[in-house]
Amino acid sequence: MNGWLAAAALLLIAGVGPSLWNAARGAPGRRVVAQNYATLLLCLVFLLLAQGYGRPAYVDLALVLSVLGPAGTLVFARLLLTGEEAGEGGEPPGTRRLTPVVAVGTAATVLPLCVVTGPGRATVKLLVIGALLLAGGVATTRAVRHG
Amino acid sequence: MSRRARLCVLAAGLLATAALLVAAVLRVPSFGGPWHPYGDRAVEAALRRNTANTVSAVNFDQRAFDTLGEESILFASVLGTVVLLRRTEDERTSEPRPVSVPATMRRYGIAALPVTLLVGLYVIAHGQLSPGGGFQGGVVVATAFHLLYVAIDYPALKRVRAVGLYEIGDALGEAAYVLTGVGGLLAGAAYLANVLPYGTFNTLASGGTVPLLNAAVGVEVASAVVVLLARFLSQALEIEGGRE
Amino acid sequence: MTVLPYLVAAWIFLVGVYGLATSRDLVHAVGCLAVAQSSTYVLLLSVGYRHGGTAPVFSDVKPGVTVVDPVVQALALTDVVVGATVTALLLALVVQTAKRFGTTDPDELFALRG
Amino acid sequence: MADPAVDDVLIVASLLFVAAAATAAVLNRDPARQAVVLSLLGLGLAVLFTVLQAPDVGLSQLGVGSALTPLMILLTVRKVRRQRERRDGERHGGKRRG
Repeated sequence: MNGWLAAAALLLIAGVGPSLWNAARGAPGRRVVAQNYATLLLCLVFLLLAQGYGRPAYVDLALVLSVLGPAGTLVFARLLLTGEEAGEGGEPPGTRRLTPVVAVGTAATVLPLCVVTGPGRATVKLLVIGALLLAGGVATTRAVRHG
Repeated sequence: MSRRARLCVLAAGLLATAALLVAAVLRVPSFGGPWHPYGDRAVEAALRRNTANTVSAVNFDQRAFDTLGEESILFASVLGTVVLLRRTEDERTSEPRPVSVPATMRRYGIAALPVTLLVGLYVIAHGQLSPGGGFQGGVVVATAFHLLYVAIDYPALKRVRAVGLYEIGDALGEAAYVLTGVGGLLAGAAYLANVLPYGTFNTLASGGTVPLLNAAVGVEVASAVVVLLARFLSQALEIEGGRE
Repeated sequence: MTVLPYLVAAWIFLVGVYGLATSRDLVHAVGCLAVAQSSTYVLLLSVGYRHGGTAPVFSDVKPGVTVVDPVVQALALTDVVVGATVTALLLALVVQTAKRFGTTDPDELFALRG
Repeated sequence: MADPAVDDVLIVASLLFVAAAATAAVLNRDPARQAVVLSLLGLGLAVLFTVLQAPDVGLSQLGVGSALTPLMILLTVRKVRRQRERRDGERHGGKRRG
């Protein structure tokens, strides 16, 4: 049993799956928050997959998503949450919880990975991805609340 | 034809296509099987030419001519989009207003731009080694600039991005690909043949012409996406009016 | 499991075509076309998969391990990016349609022509 | 290293995710809202490609699907909506504005 892959599968089914449900229904705000959760959690899935398959090269996917994911959410915040469609009942549910969830999830994923990887360039890359995820989480939360 | 009749025709077509697809799928070699004659040969050929990423080797060496075709489709679509979305004589532009954004977003935009740019360049540069390459990295590089629009505002993006430069970059990328191919002819081999020394396996300078073609594609894709988005942005945010 | 990926590819294609044909908005139709297009990537990569194989990228593994088929991956990867620029071209056509007729509903457009 | 049972779970889960996202993308008739679902479809495809051991294609899909395609679609929607408002304004208001 490969624990990393099992964790990735669990996170995919229990974390990203429900995001699809929320992203496909309801007001734009709710959808954008779900999209935000999906990108940030998926980044962790990619990290777990890279470790589970024993392929450090796959970490590049997480790296790219950690910069492009927040960019995508900002696109929606700028073009979908402003104008006539905005202001449907204030702050969408789950906005406030996003940063703590991302912080805990990132710490719970990146730190064990760092321990397994040991000091070196790969660890620096992991820490950079973790920092980008946190910064992205904070900035996108702010953008969604700002509308 | 009424809407109802159209739906009936559609249903019949979809059902027939579904039946054909299912019939075909049942006779395809089963998922995950060991029989991959082309794949095995492609891997051998890539390793002979010291290219660690065999996918890049297929794209930029074994099937380089095919990729030229793909690139030309890209070039043509960008050209078409630029022509379709140009400002006509009877349209006027309005200066987009600056938007007030929270300081957190502004700081994120300014900090994330160079990081994203660096990630994109890294993905392009390691195309012949690890997953990535000109197609993927080019998109990341182009997206990086637009962080200024989504995190700050449109005037901020316009100050930094000179569209004319990227239009030239798009053409240069396409030309560089074609001319690298001519290099093969000059060396007495076929068009787009891999005539450079193959280098040391798993280093940046390996794979012969693969890194060159990869870089050309990176330049073209990045410029193409910037040019495309520039047209969409100016249509959506600046251009008003038009023929009646 | 032996045919599930192919069936999923077929489903994505059919559902995309259904959306394309019943769409009431050209922008939505372009989105549905993108969905139908993604079925080809699913099909190609499923054909190239090999049980127990890993990516045919030898920057971090030794040559000689079991790998999946790189040819189909090369086909899909260029098409993902080129497909996006073709989507852009189609969206540009939609913008032109909206400018000229003030609508992007295919039925309304049909009525205007007739 | 590889574990057939977990591999299969990952592949089946991402296949079902992609199929569900594709269906949801088609059924969301409003293009701006559809763009959100399309971006999730892109992410799902990227995971599927990765578990099918095609990280190159996954990267391609991430680059295109996460920010570029939604941006183009939403900009088109904004332009089209402005154009439609203009037409409606002329039709109902009689006089031309501006």
